[in-house]
Amino acid sequence: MTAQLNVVSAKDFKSELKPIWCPGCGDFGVVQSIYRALANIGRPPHEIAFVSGIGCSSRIPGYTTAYGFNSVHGRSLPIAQGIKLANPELLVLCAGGDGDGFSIGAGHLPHAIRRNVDITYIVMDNQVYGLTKGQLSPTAAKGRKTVTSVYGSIERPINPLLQVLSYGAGFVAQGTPADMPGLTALVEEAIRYPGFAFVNVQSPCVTYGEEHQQMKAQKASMKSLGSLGHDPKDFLKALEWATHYGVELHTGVLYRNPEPPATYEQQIRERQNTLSRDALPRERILELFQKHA
Amino acid sequence: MTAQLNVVSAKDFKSELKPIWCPGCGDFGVVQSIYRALANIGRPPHEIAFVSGIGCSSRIPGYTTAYGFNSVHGRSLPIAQGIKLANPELLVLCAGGDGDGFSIGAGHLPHAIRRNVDITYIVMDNQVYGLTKGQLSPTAAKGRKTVTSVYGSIERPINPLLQVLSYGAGFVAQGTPADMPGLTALVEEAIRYPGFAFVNVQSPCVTYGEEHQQMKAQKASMKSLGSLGHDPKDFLKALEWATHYGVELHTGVLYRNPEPPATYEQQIRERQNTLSRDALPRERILELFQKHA
Amino acid sequence: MTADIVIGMAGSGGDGIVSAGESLINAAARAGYHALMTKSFGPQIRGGESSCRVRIATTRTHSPGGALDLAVALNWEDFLKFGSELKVSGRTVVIWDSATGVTRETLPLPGVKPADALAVPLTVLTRTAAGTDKAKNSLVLGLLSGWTGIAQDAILEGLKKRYIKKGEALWAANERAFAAGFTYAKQHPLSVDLALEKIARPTDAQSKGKILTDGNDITAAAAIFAGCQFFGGYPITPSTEIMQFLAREIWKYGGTVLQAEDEIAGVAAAVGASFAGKKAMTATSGPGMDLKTEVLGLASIAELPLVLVNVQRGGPSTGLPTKAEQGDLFQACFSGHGDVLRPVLAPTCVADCFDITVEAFNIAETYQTPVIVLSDQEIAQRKETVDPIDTSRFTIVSRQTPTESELLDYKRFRNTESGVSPISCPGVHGGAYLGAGIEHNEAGAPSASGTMHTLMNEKRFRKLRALKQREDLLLIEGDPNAPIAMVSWGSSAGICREAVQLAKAKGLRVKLMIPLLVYPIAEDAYARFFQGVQAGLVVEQSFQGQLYRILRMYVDVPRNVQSMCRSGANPFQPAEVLARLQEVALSLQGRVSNATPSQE
Amino acid sequence: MTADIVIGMAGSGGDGIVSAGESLINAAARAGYHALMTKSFGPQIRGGESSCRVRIATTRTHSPGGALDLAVALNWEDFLKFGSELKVSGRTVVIWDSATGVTRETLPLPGVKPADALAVPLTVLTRTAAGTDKAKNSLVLGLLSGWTGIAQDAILEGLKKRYIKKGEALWAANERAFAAGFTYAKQHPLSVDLALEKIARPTDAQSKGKILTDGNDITAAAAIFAGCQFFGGYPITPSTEIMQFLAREIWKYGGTVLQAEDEIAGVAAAVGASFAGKKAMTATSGPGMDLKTEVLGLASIAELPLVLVNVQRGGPSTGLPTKAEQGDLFQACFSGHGDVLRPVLAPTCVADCFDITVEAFNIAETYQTPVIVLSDQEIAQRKETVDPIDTSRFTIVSRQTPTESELLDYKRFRNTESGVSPISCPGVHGGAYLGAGIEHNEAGAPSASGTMHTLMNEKRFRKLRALKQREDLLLIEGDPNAPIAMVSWGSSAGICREAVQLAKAKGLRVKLMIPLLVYPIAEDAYARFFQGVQAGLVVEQSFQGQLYRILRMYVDVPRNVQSMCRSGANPFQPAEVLARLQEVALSLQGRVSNATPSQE
Ligand SMILES: Cc1ncc(C[n+]2csc(CCOP(=O)(O)OP(=O)(O)O)c2C)c(N)n1
Ligand SMILES: Cc1ncc(C[n+]2csc(CCOP(=O)(O)OP(=O)(O)O)c2C)c(N)n1
Ligand code: SF4
Ligand code: SF4
Ligand SMILES: [Mg+2]
Ligand SMILES: [Mg+2]
Repeated sequence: MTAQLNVVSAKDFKSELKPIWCPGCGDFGVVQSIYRALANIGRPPHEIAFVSGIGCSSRIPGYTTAYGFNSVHGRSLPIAQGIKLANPELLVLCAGGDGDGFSIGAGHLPHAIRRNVDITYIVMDNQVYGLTKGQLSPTAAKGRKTVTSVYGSIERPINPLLQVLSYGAGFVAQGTPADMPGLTALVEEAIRYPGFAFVNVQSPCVTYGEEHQQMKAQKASMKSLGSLGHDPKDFLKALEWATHYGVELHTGVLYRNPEPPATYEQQIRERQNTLSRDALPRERILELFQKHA
Repeated sequence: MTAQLNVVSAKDFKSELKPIWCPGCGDFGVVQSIYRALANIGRPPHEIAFVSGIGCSSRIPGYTTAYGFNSVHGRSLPIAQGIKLANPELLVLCAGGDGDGFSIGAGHLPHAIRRNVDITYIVMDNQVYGLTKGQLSPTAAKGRKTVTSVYGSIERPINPLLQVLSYGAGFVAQGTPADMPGLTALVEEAIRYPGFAFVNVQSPCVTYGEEHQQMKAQKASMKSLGSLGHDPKDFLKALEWATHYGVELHTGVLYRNPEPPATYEQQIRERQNTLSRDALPRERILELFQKHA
Repeated sequence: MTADIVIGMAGSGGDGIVSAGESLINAAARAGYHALMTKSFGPQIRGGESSCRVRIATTRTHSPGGALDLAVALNWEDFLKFGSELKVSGRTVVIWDSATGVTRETLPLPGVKPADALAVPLTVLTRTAAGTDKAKNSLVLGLLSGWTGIAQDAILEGLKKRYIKKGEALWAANERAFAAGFTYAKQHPLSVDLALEKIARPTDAQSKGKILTDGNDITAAAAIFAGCQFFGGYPITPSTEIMQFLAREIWKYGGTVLQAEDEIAGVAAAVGASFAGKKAMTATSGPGMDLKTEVLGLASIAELPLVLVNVQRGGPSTGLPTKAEQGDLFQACFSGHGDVLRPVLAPTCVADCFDITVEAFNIAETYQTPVIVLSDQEIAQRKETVDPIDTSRFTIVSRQTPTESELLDYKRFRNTESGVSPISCPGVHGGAYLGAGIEHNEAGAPSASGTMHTLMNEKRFRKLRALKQREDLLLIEGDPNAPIAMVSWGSSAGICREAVQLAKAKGLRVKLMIPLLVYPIAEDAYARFFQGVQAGLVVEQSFQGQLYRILRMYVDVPRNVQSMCRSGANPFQPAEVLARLQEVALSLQGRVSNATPSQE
Repeated sequence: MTADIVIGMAGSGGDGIVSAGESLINAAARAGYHALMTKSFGPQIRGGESSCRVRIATTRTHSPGGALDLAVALNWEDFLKFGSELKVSGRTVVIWDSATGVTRETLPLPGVKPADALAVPLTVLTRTAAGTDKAKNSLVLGLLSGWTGIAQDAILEGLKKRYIKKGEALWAANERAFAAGFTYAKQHPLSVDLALEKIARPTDAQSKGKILTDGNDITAAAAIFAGCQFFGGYPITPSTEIMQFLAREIWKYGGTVLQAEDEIAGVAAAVGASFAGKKAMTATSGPGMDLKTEVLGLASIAELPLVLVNVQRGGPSTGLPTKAEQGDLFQACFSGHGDVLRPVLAPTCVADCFDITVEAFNIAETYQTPVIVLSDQEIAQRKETVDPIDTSRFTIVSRQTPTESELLDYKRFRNTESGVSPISCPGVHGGAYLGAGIEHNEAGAPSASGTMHTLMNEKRFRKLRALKQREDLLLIEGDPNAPIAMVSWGSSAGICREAVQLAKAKGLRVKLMIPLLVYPIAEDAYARFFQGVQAGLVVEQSFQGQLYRILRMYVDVPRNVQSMCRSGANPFQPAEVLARLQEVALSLQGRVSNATPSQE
């Protein structure tokens, strides 16, 4: 953390790898918002670990100059937790798609949240499986026709906002690249929140998405929670707003815990400090068994 | 489904396998409540499929005369869905522990619920891993000391009631073997509910549980939601009551969707009926490719 | 004149090169040729480079072939990205758009002198003829038709069908582009004769039952034919088309497709459906197979029929998701903890996918076991003409259920002589039992006894002994007394088949074993096959030569039978295999005496 | 007098039979004997049957031994449930509670005539002496001490430590029970002399560093010693104690234990920690290994160091969760799709667990690869005296990081000669790279090129070549020129060690190879080992004889070297192995000429 590294600009976060997203994909905006938010935060790229799973959206770490880990489908959160717990000094970002996070990775989300590891998790929610060419995703509306729901989906979509609230996330927000300043601010705020933070991004898939999910439609319909008078400290109200997911597009901070509890890694640090006092040196660890003999 | 089989009593559901639960384990009460509820329902044992994962609680199907499937840890719900979709005529029960359902199986729960397959899912929530001898479970209170949380747990427990509500379950209840008539009624009502139904049972582990989790303590502290004036039609209110999980022991029906939507299997049946009309005979299926050639 | 031509084309996403390939094979198929096409794309979902390889021949071929006869580069940057997939050699005629600025002298093909090279003003011609750039692929089709003589009318029929829906004007433009290409070709004959031998256009009666499809689609169709009623799965390249086909069709047969939340749930639901008495299936690729491992073991010990298709792609991990490799054989045979045996079948071409899938269901149901079908990206996604399949030659097998008298004292895991115990399912009165992942006694009650465990392991393994006698699942081709032997499986087997033909033409005596049942290893059949063999090759597309190693586990493979293997995304070509066979033959010279038993 | 005694005891949960066993080995260890104890329980969590097997000897032993010398049945129903785990033979002295009503004539041991059989009024004696039934185990200890002469004072010391905490009265009752047992034994001498040879009680200096512990605990301690800073895992029998130990201790060393939501998350978090530059580990048993497969492949291709302990239990599926089996070797070597190579190490006893775990971390860090440690329930949960381990003889290795100059043009996967590329981690300026499961070029950028894939496969496999030269990980014992050879691994190896000693005593020339590095197979070392070998056995506890099969993949195993294998929960006994060796020797008679090279 040398001083000269502390002055960073958005372009310092852009890597040489050329994005292979479809022209117009919402994810271009998301990565832009991340460049900008990181520049505002000011940590140099090498102090950042950026983990993803698999999907179009999960390519995102490769387009940044941070340490990236484009892992396997659905496992970004456990990997990110391992990184953060191994080195709490790092700024750890985690990102991926709606399939990656809410379908195959669905079991990890409640646990990452209840542990309250200080990670920012950004989901590019496009209501479809982009990378595998257009199958039904868990956030796709009922009735939606895709190659795997040829006659229309017969299952209700999940509600990611309501879910993460029920898991106890300290920071929950929703944004869209249709509002770049708004999205950038949310990402920045999420990173600054001391604890697990979740940002659901309505990031349109121009290739497999439907008309009403595209940027233009979003611009016309989105309403910021701020303008609706929502107080992000109000948990029960946040639950209520969250039930609108899939019906109306609300952007902004749904919930921010006004008294962020200690993070997992803070509690660990404390425990390590306390207990290290009476540790045997490593090379004498076997003496632990001597009292039994 | 011959007529003479339709008259069944609780003892018809008790198998010859002797339970190997610890004397006093709450699960004895749970299996009793299931015998009785099933007797009230009146379906014969061989029309019932009872699926579980692995855990003390997951031994339960073996103690019934139904077709049992004591599968692998955490996978009872997908297996149960496969059974129900393969044969919607069956009455399908699913049961297991808090570890089985909310930890390793956590990713399946939101999806079973959003599909709304008509399954009754009973979790014996004892806030501990019984079978593996006392490790921390995802519903264990913060600070709880176990063999894997020697200095006290530093993670917040999950809230299963709030979770399943956020997943959109049509029937959500909580019971305890400390109130056998109440539990039996809940199980029966859950089975009768046409759609996915969830019953969280506070089933004490006498061997690894704490004092305040035992039957006696429960009897002293439990309050029925009915007596508190809760209307199970009120979803937002149900969310609020659910936030009390882990603080107070509320029993009864938290939420019952007053207008149960069509189940997954009903929608499938409809689709099958519509589409089968223009099916080629199986042996001529390859003709589908002829139009391409 | 040629009886067999391989054409490779590449361009950008918008160039429609793949659809040109489709038109070509459709037309060739309709004209009675054997046609086969593979496609390949860059990593982009849209707008990246795309290519196809089309092989058309007067008789049945078994692989996408070797170096190209005709290469068409809409632009060189895209073409070159496909490397060995579009191999140019000294026998190739190379065509490219002169608008790329590349000349015969600046051809970016270092070390290769093509048979002929011709810059064609593709863009200009298209614009002139069609008034739009969008018809470039039709122009290319015209060129190809002009040079090769492939059924001009059949191509036009196909194009018309495609474009007329989108309007008369578009169709007219494409028709003009095609004509312009055709004329250009006639005016610019090549120095190499690429004219395809003419065959009589089949009558409607003759082409009845002949189809053109790919491995994934026909696999799915076979599942329906075999009586599959439940599919549980999760999308993954290159297997997803199986689920997509079933998601359109299975409902018509009273079946269900569940797009599960992950691969574990997919296979678990299929196991549930099987427990409920229905024929069930899942399909995935490598990473999904990893995740299904635990539940696969459950199906083995609970003795539940289940068909699992693994469409292999390059590994390990995410690996090379769109490329073929045969690297999952170890996994298919040995993944999962504890002792288990499960049959592994592998198709070698699109047509095989049908037979093998039906066979997989039959074996699964007969022996109450999971069965793995190891397909790979190459077979699964290649389109190929398939000769009529007479479905009446198949017997469809369903699991053995208990008789009424057996139900009087029903033991689910009765230790029968064959190892197979009649299986009941929920709904059957008297047949209730406890299915479980835990070891059990004959009645299904949990048991931790070593004696019971031994008994049950023996029972489970005994069930599959009979399979090793299924010689119909072990194809042997070539000269039965040849001193040189090859073994090959899956997509590599087709290449070896052609290599055997090439070898024969060169006077080399070679035989080839193609196990459609790859595992368990049929020791006796291999022992007989290797009798008198002096040397040979086990040919496959994996870094470790996995089949070669597995053969050694159970069979005394003659020492001079060696592994010919390499990593995926780089399939062997028949000529390469031939070259190795020639080396092998050379090394044997003087040593070969007819049918001398080997020392191994 | 005997130098080696095996005592088996069984009773109900409340009888405290296991705690009696613990007292016994603690005392024996303190008295300077080699002591070893295995426990076994019924499926109940509480109140079911429980048993233990204690072996005490004047010198180092390597296994729990064979048939019992002394059997103690608090009741017969419970005793008999343990079957072959508490084997009674013609050399066994059998003791039981006369309160069971069983007499010498009605002994429920069909087909066995014990050396001596004695009904002892255990319950009555205990009540009389102690005034409570609860001290029955102390009475049994008194009996044992009386008959075998095992350190009376050391046992009493231990009992006092245990009971005095719970009150003077309880301690006094137990002391009286012990005395009553002791007296009874003296008054009722056995017809077989079970007196253990006396050895000098070690001085404090002599016993310094000598410990008594089990395989799981020492594995966890070794991880801390090796520098492990992160453990991610999920409870599963019989591996959970590793996590439990670390959950107590690792914090003291700045490390973290994450009890993950499942095994996938456990290993994924460990992979994350390794990516972040820390030494990381996970531990599980078979079903958990299945689930970890996919992420294991990720660690291989991303070249991340990782140690994975699999404490094997009976499989497949849930199988026999509390019983040992060596059925997960196929899985360890071959699970996961695509071509991967990862070292597999296996301890043969409790002491080995330390060395092997340290070695596993060193190999993982040196070669940037996941390493699997295959322990099993028998080793993991048996308590054994371990001679002092001089930790200064270990070199602790950490991964090679890039130098400053390497960071100027850093390529994470640089194709070096050794295959190992310096690895950076987040926080290092200039070292940022993209880790991935996808195939990549040297810089880490995704690549689907077959050429790059080949290069990277070669690089990854090349890394581990050197390992096959690690002869220190291939133990060879016995007569180096013996015509009869055995290979054995893991817990079976200890049994074979003892069989070799038995064979030697019978004049049989036998040698034994114990691979601590089980995979990759060191072809050359085995070739040398099998030179001149006429016949032999590969001994292991799995239905399929998995090591035997894997050896054949890579080594020309002499034809008469056969697989001696059987399903788990039923370990071999040294005498059984000896018997097979004698058969082998017999079959060779007349054929054996010294060191004639085999025909294979
Ligand atoms: C274990 C596993 N299963 C399936 C896949 C195939 N796969 C890759 S990405 C993906 C889903 C993509 O959807 P999403 O996560 O929403 O990301 P998007 O492409 O829409 O951004 C799937 C199914 C895989 N790579 N690994
Ligand atoms: C894949 C897998 N992981 C871990 C285990 C070990 N295991 C069996 S049951 C269990 C948890 C038991 O807790 P819970 O589900 O709450 O059930 P309980 O015993 O408390 O009723 C665990 C970790 C297993 N059998 N399989
Ligand atoms: S397919 Fe959709 S999500 Fe993927 S890159 Fe294209 S637009 Fe974006
Ligand atoms: S350990 Fe606990 S949950 Fe398991 S049987 Fe005993 S009391 Fe019940
Ligand atoms: Mg998506
Ligand atoms: Mg529990």
